[in-house]
Amino acid sequence: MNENDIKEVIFTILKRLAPESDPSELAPDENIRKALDIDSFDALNFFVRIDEELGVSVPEADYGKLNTLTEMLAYFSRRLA
Amino acid sequence: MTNSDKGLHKLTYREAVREAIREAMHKDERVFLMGEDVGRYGGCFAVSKGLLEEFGSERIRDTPLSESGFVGAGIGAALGGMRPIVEVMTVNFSLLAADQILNTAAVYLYMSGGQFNVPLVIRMATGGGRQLAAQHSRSLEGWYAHIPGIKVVCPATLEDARGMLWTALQDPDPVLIFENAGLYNMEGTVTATAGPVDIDRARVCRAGKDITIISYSASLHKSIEAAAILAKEGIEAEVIDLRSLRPLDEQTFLNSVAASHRALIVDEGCRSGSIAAEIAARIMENVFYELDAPVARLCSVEVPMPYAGHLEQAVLPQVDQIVNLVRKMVGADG
Amino acid sequence: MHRKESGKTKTDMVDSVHARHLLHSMIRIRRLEEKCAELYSAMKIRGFLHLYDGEEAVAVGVLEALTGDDAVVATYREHGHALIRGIGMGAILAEMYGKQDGCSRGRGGSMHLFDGKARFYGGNAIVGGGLPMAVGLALADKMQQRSRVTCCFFGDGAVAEGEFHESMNLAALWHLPVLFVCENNLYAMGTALKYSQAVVDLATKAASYGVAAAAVDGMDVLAVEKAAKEAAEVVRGSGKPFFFECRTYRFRAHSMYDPELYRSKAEVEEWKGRCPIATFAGKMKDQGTVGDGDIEKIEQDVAREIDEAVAFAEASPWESLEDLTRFVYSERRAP
Amino acid sequence: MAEFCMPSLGSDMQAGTLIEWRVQQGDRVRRRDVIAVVETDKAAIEIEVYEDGVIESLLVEPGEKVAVGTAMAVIGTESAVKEQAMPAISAPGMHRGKVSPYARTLAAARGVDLNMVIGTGPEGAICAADIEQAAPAEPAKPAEQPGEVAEPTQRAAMRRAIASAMARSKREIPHYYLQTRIDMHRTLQWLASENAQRPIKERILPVVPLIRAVALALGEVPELNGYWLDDHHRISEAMHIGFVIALRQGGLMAPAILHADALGLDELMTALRDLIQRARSGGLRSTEMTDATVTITSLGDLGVETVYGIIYPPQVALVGFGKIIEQPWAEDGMLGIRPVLTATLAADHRATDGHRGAQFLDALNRYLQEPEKL
Repeated sequence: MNENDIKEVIFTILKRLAPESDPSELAPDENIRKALDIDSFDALNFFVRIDEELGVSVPEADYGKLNTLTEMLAYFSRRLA
Repeated sequence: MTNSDKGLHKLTYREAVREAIREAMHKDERVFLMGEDVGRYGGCFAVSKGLLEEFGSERIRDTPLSESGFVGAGIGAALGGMRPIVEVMTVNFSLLAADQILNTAAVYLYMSGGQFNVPLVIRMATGGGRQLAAQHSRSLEGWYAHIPGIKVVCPATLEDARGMLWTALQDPDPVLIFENAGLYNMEGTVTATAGPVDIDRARVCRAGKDITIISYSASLHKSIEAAAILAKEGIEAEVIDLRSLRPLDEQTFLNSVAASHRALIVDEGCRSGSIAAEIAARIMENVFYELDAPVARLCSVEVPMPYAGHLEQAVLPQVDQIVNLVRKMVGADG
Repeated sequence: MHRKESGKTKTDMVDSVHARHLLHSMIRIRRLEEKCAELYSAMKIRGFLHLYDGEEAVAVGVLEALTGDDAVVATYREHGHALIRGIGMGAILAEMYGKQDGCSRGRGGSMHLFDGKARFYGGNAIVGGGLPMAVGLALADKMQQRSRVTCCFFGDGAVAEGEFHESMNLAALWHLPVLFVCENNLYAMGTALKYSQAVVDLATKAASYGVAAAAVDGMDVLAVEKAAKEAAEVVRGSGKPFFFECRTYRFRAHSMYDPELYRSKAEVEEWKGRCPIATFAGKMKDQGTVGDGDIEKIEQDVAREIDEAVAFAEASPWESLEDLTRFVYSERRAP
Repeated sequence: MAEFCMPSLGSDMQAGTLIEWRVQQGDRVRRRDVIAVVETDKAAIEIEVYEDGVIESLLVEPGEKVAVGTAMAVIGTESAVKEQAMPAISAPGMHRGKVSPYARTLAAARGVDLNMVIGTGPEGAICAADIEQAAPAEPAKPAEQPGEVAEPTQRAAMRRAIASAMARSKREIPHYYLQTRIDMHRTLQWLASENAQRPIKERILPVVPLIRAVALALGEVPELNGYWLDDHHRISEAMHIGFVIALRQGGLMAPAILHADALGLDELMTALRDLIQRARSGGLRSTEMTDATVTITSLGDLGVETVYGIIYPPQVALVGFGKIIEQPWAEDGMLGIRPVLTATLAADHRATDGHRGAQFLDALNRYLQEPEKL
């Protein structure tokens, strides 16, 4: 799974959480939660879906490290490697 | 009297009624006028002044003081093919003929299964305001309007004073025309061609969106005056002249109230069991959910009419009362 | 101003056909009233029911004096007048039943029988209420130069009403052709004349209005007929009113629910002895003008007429409720 | 025999559009069964029935908009005794003040709660102008079709409903506000270790122990759990905690976690997750819309430190939570850094006084210092 595939999964999940948004327009270093107005429930749901789609279980302690697209791609790529 | 080539001519309400009688007498030989002092005296209110000379004593017929007798004779004459105009001096005296009006004129067509209609016109003066005290100041038109079988019309304007009589004479059934005596001296202009008008429709005299003032006869003019004052304060009152109390053209006032959401009825009759009560009830029945304020009535204070001028004026609905009431109803009373 | 006591004059001889006609007319009224009483008890007829038994000679005699053009204004005790004036017995009974074929389409009942073609202006149930109307009908005739008589029936009770006096005055003042027929049966409901009138000789009241008057024995049909014809001739000839008093008596109570506390049985029996039908029939038989066979045939004819009238009333439909409000106002403009 | 009527799902609801029946004539229903779905200004709501019985007839067709209180179905019941759900919030028709008929008509058409309108007419009557003030007429719009309510319209309606409720609250309820700072390190530590052992799906969000602590604290100060109705303070035995959920398209809802005091942390988390999902997708149940006895609003996700809430009438208290922020914290004469939560209480002074409010916040703090007991 390359970065584009990961990005696709992330976008799909985000789109479901924030249907009115267009995640593809996110800047790489934009704070996603703020940009898409995602609250802690959505965030939890996001990680649940990530777990389901990518098989990556993100520990709670890592939540704070995953604020931007860049951070996420790096993190998931590493975890999937 | 007329100056028909001018298009408009100036006259009083009294003259308008007189012209209407003259025209009817000329147009239809069956028409005649009878009543107390209509001939030699010229009419108690001088309405028929000069008509005796013009039409003679057969058709301008002085009667003895026998209200029941000559009103009943009018019924008989109508049944016999004539078109009588019976003048009862005032509505107060009509009570002496109430049996004939209510128990005969109003019921004969129905009681005979449709065989005997009574094409009779009864004119009478009504209303207070002239310091004539309790026995000469009643406003019983609403009371007569209670009775099915007769029609009750109340000309408030010169046009109606001029035009309602002929229409009433064309009606196959008894029509009571109430002329508020306070209006006889009212001056104005009507067109030279002024003629018959309908007698079963109300009229919107003044358009307005904030409240509907429903009135007739002399009270109509007070309502219009009040509406002018209110307009200066930004309150637009719609003023309706009922014109006919029976049949009551409810559609006109219901439509208006449905649009303005408020209704005030100004009626010189006493409040209890009045035509104002009837109108209020019909508003409740038909446009209740459109009301933005309780229906209000301004009627006469329920006392026999007093003589003293200040007391009498306190009995009758007045312009400032209408203004204040409307202000309160539209929430503009500060 | 002249006054006659026609009732006291010797009855003129009448021919057999006319005698049978008068007898037939009176018997029609009597048997109809008897049938009405029966139907009332059977609850076919409701409301107030005022019967005319005993007074038949008045309606029959007076109406003989009128032509078809003349007008009749009557009271609430008017079955006989309506019948003799030409309204069918079926239409009269149907009206009392409250049926659609009633002469007032079920809107009038016993007290309010009407017929336009017969110029029968009704059973008027306000005592005295019909008198001003009669004055007006005569006024219309006069103003339209028609030589017609308006005949107005009323009882002795009406004489106490203001409308009687206003009407007498107006008719006299304006010279109007009204034949005022006072059916004086001595009681205004339950109040004897002597308790309601300071002057019980009613015909004298006419004098104060300058109205010609006559009084007649209302139990004698020939006397009534003769005097009525004379009175009608005066009205027709002069164009002025006439007051015609018929002294009579009703055999039954004022209306169906009347215990008759105000008069003695003896008095009623005494008057019944003067029954206008029996008296006239007897007199005619004595004279040989009519025979028992004639009377029997009349009774049979009348019985058949009544049977047919009852059947007609029974069969007539009820006025539709949808038509309840018809005739409060006219359905057409007046010509 | 009982009538199933269009329920009042909130004091701001005047009418609802039936979207679908979940039952047919002849179906047997049990109390609490969902038998219909109704579109309101706020959302599509599943409507429960309060009788056991058989559906005898359905009186309203899907697509019909009917006023609150309109009979929608007839239910044949064995007992004629009609059990009513707790009338959580007075129905709109219950307004006792003077209201002109036209104002009522307008209010119903525009979804205005008369309880929240000040009358300026004669004798303080609510008249049309007052409704206009509360909810100005909108430009003419095509008739609404059920299920495809125009978004802007619905959002506007919800905005008006919120406006109406909040205006009434600010007008009628004498709020008092108390604020306290709570050291959250024990709870967060405990939660972190709990969550670390859990699969991601079973993790508990920090707001859940907060809700749990509120429920427990309210158990000590029950006066804050209930209503102010008809000039009376009514303490509710049941505890249904309304939780404010912001909707992505704007607006908010505060559906209730029913019987929250009976739920443990896991159950609370499940309930909350479910509630939020249904609030956002439609499918809230009627009792959830009506029955909240107290409300919690948490705005911490946005970094807000302190929330000064407005009570949702006729409730008498609202608890607000801000963001948990690391702050210097002195304890036992030592200065340290702690995650600190600012908790506020907005309470109706008619129902309680500051003393009781303070006791509540104190209890709340106490529970959050012993997370293992939550």
